[in-house]
Amino acid sequence: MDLSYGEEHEHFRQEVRDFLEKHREVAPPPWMGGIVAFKDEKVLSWQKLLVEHGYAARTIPREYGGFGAEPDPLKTVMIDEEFTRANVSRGIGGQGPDMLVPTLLEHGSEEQKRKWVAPTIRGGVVWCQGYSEPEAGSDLASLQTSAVEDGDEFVVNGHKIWTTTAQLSDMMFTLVRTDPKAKKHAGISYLLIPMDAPGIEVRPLYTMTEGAEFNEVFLTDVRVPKSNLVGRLGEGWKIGNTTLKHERNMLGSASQSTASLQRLIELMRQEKVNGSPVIADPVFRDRLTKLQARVLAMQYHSLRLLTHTLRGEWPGVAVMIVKLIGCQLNHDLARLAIDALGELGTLYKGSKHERDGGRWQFQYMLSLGLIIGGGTAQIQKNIIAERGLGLPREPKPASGGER
Amino acid sequence: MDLSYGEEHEHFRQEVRDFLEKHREVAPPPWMGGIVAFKDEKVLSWQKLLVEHGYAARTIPREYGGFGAEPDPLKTVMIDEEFTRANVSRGIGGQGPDMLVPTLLEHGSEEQKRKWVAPTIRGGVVWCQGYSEPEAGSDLASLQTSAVEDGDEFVVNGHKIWTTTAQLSDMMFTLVRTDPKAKKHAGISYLLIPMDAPGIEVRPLYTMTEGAEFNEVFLTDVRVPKSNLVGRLGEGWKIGNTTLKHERNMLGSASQSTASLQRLIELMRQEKVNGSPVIADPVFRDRLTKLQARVLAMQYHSLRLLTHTLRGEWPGVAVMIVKLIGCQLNHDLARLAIDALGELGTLYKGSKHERDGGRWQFQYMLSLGLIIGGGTAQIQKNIIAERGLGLPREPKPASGGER
Amino acid sequence: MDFGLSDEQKLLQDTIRRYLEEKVPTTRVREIMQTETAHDPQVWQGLAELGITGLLIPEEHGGSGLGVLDAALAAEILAWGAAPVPFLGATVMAPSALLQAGTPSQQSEWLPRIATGETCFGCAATETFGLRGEAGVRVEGGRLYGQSLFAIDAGAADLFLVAAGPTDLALVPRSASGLAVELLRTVDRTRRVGELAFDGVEPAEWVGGPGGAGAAVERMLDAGRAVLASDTLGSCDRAIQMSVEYAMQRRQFGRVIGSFQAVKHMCSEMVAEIEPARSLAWYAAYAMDALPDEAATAVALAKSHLSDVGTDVVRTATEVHGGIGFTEEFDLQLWFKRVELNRQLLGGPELLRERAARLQGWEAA
Amino acid sequence: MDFGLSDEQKLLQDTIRRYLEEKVPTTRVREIMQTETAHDPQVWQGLAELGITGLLIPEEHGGSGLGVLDAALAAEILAWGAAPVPFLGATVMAPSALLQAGTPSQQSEWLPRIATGETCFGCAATETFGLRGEAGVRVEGGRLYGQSLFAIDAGAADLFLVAAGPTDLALVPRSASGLAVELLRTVDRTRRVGELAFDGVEPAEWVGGPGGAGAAVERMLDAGRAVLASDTLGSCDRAIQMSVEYAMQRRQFGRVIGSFQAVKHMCSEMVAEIEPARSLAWYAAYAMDALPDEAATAVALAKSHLSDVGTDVVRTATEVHGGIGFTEEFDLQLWFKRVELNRQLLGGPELLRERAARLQGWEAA
Repeated sequence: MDLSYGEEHEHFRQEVRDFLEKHREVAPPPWMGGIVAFKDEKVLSWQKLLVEHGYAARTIPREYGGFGAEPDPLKTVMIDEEFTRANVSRGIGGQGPDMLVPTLLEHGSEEQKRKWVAPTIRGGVVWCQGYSEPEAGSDLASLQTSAVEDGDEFVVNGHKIWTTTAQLSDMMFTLVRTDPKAKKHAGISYLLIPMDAPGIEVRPLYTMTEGAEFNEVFLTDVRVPKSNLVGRLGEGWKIGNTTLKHERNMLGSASQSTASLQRLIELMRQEKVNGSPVIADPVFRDRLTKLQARVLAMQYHSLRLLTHTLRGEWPGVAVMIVKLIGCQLNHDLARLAIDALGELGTLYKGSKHERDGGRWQFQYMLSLGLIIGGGTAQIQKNIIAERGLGLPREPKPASGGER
Repeated sequence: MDLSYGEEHEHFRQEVRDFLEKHREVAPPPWMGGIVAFKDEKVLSWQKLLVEHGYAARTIPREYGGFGAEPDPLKTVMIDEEFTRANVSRGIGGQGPDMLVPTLLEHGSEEQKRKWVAPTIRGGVVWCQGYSEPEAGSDLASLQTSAVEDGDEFVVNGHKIWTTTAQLSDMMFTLVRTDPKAKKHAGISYLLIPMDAPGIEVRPLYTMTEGAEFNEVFLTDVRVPKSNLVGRLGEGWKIGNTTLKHERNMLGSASQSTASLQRLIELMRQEKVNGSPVIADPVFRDRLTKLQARVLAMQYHSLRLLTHTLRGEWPGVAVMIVKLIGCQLNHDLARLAIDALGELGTLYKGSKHERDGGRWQFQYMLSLGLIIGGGTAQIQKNIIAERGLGLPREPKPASGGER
Repeated sequence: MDFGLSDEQKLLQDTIRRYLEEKVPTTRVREIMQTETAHDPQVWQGLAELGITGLLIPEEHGGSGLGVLDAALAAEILAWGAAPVPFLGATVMAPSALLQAGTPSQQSEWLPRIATGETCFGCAATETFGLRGEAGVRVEGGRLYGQSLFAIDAGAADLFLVAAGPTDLALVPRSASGLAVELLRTVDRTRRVGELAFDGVEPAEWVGGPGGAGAAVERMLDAGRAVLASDTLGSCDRAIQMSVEYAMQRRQFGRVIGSFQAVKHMCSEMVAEIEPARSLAWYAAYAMDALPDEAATAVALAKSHLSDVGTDVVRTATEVHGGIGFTEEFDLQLWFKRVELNRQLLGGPELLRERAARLQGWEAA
Repeated sequence: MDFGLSDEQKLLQDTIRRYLEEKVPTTRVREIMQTETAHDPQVWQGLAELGITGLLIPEEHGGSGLGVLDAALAAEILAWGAAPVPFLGATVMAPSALLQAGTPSQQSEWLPRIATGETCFGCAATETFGLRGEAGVRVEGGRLYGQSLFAIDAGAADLFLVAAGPTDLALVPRSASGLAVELLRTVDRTRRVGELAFDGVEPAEWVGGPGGAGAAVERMLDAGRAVLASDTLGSCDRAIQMSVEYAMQRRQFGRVIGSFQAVKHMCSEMVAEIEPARSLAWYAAYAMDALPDEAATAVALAKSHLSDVGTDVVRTATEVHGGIGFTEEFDLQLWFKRVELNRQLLGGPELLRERAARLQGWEAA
């Protein structure tokens, strides 16, 4: 064990710092964690600069518009660390660069890669993900949105939900049912759908946070060229799972918890009840210290996972638990912050006396949404037990609806 | 709502107090909560006195040796309360009087009632319960102990486990498989087995507490007269469930938690760390107060359940949660006591400096055993969901071992 | 010995439930909660006609002369319906204070108006137990200065009872000169709390005369806490009911989700937590009138416990529902947020547990 | 950057595991733990031959000169085997103190003997952080009076390091005149703690001379805490391993119980708790040598966190096993009890969290 970085990497870190020092004034503000791109001139030129220096699209081959570096997870982490420390935008991210691009690189045709990768990583094409449906949540494979072949096109009908950034996107990568007679998983295909196609309607989906972090997408007789099929007919389930595998590097969640903890400590030092700071209350302090241990555990855990990656080892169950624990931790951090604030913790949406812009109530609710979303905690636990520990799947029911 | 008792009942309470005042010097010590009977002259004569006054076997008909009173749950509670307050033995209890007797009264033949009820409630015959088997725990109905008809007798072979007081018992009421070809639940019968029959071996079963609160009972070609069959062949599952229904009035558990909490409060007042009592530590005090709320909730909950009984109403799900919550509560009370004692809390089995005779470690472990025993917490939750809330049973597996 | 609801109490609950189902379904709740004050005088008048506003008012003053338990039982059902009504301040806290310490003439003046629903009181006493930041109310030359936060039911209130000290309870009309009322926006939109800023406000009256409020502030707060515990109870009842219904109807993986052990266990855990908590909530409210020695401790324990159970229950209910439970459109979030506000109002769990410990002399040990 | 075990560290763990599997299976553990001292010199000598007793001793004194992390990794596996050995006191705490503050001659005298396993130190310092009852050690005229409880590894010890004050660390032979050693019986029978009663005991030496122990007491305690955290980690690993194996083999209701969602989720929850906790335990032990500024806080947080996780894990593991997990005959209870003792030794979770808060200046706020 050695938590120092070698000379080459410390040199690289200095390069990143120098870059940030030199260029930070042209960076866009680091809103929304830098993962969602709007078509803003400043954002687009910043992204161009990042790709040129290898701080974005670092390992994407040059022929598809990337920087073409060899994978070096440690450098990736350093870039993340230095940008976070400097509070500078990480450039364009989100479901296009983070999920679709790796999927296309693995499963797309040469033509598809040439057509989509470069504009996606440069911010010219913004993507959203069309997987979930109202009746296909935990049980994603029961999705019903249909794509029927008609000449050179598919005709798509259905209803997608939990679609982030749909209202801003040019394209949506989707799972659709192309063969209603095939077995559940076998009838699914992976299709790229232009969001400006006639028959698409996007409706914002308001959540308990009172914000619309998601959308619903209604598709009525939407015509999509067959060249937008990724992989072959019926391969969608396999390809879709690749996409999920590439879901945003979960190492990020530890740094989010760490930042959240830091802010919470400050808050508890500043806020006073009956004249003394909340942190001076032993009961609240004990809760804080408990959470600190859990946050540190996740922080060091992410170093451990990074080490596995650096060594080319599969970390096994150690990586499968990250989402489950991370979301719960963010939820619990918010709970303590709200309780430490007492009545003040209930204030929201710009109320007078609101603290930290209501972020704690927002985090409390949103983290619950994330516990539920992308596979509820229950589904996560099934996966950990079955794929991580090798416990057997539940026996299929003797009768009933397995389609 | 009215927590006062009416005049008749206050009069009755006074009678109980007078009785206790007058007779307490002839009572045996109130060991083991008064629920297990040894054949001690003092115990037997005390039990006789209790039955004569209606403080034991109160509602058992006179023709079977009981006191023959009309059921009055409030008086029963008052007797409990006053005996507990006076710390006087409640007389003979345990699985004979509390479980077998009500079962016989419901399902036994006239001859069986006349033969067994009176000696059981007087302490002449001590019973143990032979239900669980090593391979039939949560899944009790998969039990394998066989009873094969042979003339006027059954020949019993098998292995029972978790049998409390087997080493002290004259008789065991059991569930045995009389028809191996019938469906799982239908092949079971309810049989009374003399413990002195040849072929019975009792071995103490030591648990993590280092005590032997349970036994294993091995049965090898044990011959039992057919007159000891309760109900008909194949009715055992139904009758056995009656017995379980009569399992010791769970109202008792709240008073156990209350007593435990009282002792814990005293302990935290007395024990000092670094010169100040543990109760002066805000963090421990907060944990204590949290538990106090839960104990009071269970205490008032038992009043609510009693009221349902008094009114002749079925309390529904409110009664089904008692074991689940009660065992957990006793476990958590012990946890706090141990933590409050710190290193002293780890002392056990007569060690120097041990506090309260090691009761907290004992309670911590035993309550875990009770969470597991008699239907694990998981089985309890299934039952609450299915019978209490009406959620559907799990679908049967498509293939595999349903016998 | 009878630890259960009387037929009258059950009728009271049924009456309110029926009224809400008919007149204030959640579609209506959502309209009212979007208004500035979250108060609809018509809804309130309807409840007054059912006698709800006069529950605690003695019959001689036009009420039904019932106790805190009855008010708590009413609050259960009001919460069950997510009713946007100023029940806590106007119907429970204010009459509790006036009955405890009001002069006979104050009682004759105000209690009948409370009973008819004609007058709504808000109550401001946060600073007596949980002073935050720069808030705080002081009296100089008989006038009020400073600030009180989280005044209960500030949206609907025509008048306020303002605790200016342990035995000083001022009665201040909303229109009083020097008083500025600003409504605060909390996560729960079904009820409004507010900031009261006093710049030399002359109270219309002092409850019981100046310095004459005695134990009225404590009584007012404890009655409020008992009722908030029951409000959370009723919210949990609704959340659990919705969860069980949803679990029986929603299908995934070819079966209703209620047949999955994980979902069953979540439902069982919610019920196992809420049922003993219900008994504690009832007991605490009952103690407010019947067992004065135990009441304050029981109420502190009940409210803190119900808050913790409530937080667990509404979270678990949301998990049972999955995505739909997280949407604004689905009603479950109304109760999620109501429980969240209840948790902090009139003292959060830690503060109230410390109060219970102090009342039992544990601190001094 | 490398946050993982080296090949040497993995080899160390494998070596110990193989030794225990061959020489100290749980049947042997049970024999040793029934003896008065729970100490088998042969087992200890076997570990000494593998170099385990000299892990922390510099090479010049005959050890392997490794760090607290290596000792913690060894402790993981010793705990995994429920090994009844005085590793904590003799191999970790005593050398940590001697290395920190021992004079050169003390180091040359004692460290080689520790490395060979010839000498076992016990360590008595409970009263410096968690004084209970009438215990307490004082120095008068250079002699020790009073009582120290929960002296670590008192069964095997030939000598004791006794903290008589913040900078006074006495070296006392077990045979010293005026010293009475009484072994205490805890729930965990695999290790022995003891009461030391001093009636005018003259220490053989003072570590670093009288008043010269400097930060050695703190270092000794923190090294012990780091290793106890890892002991709990190893115990949990074993309990989880047993649970998963049992869940795959035990059948009820016609299926292996591991196919039930409730059992799966219990197993997943144990793993989800222990994996990040493992990273924290490693970090804290690593910090003891590499990051002195962070070490004390990290260790306090690691031990308190592992204690809480450990309590959950061994309880859940018992539940997964059902009845058999509750029996004495089945081995699971060995780890249940080991975790239980670890939780309290050298400071329980609350005490250590308060220490962590104090070290970060949160108390003074």
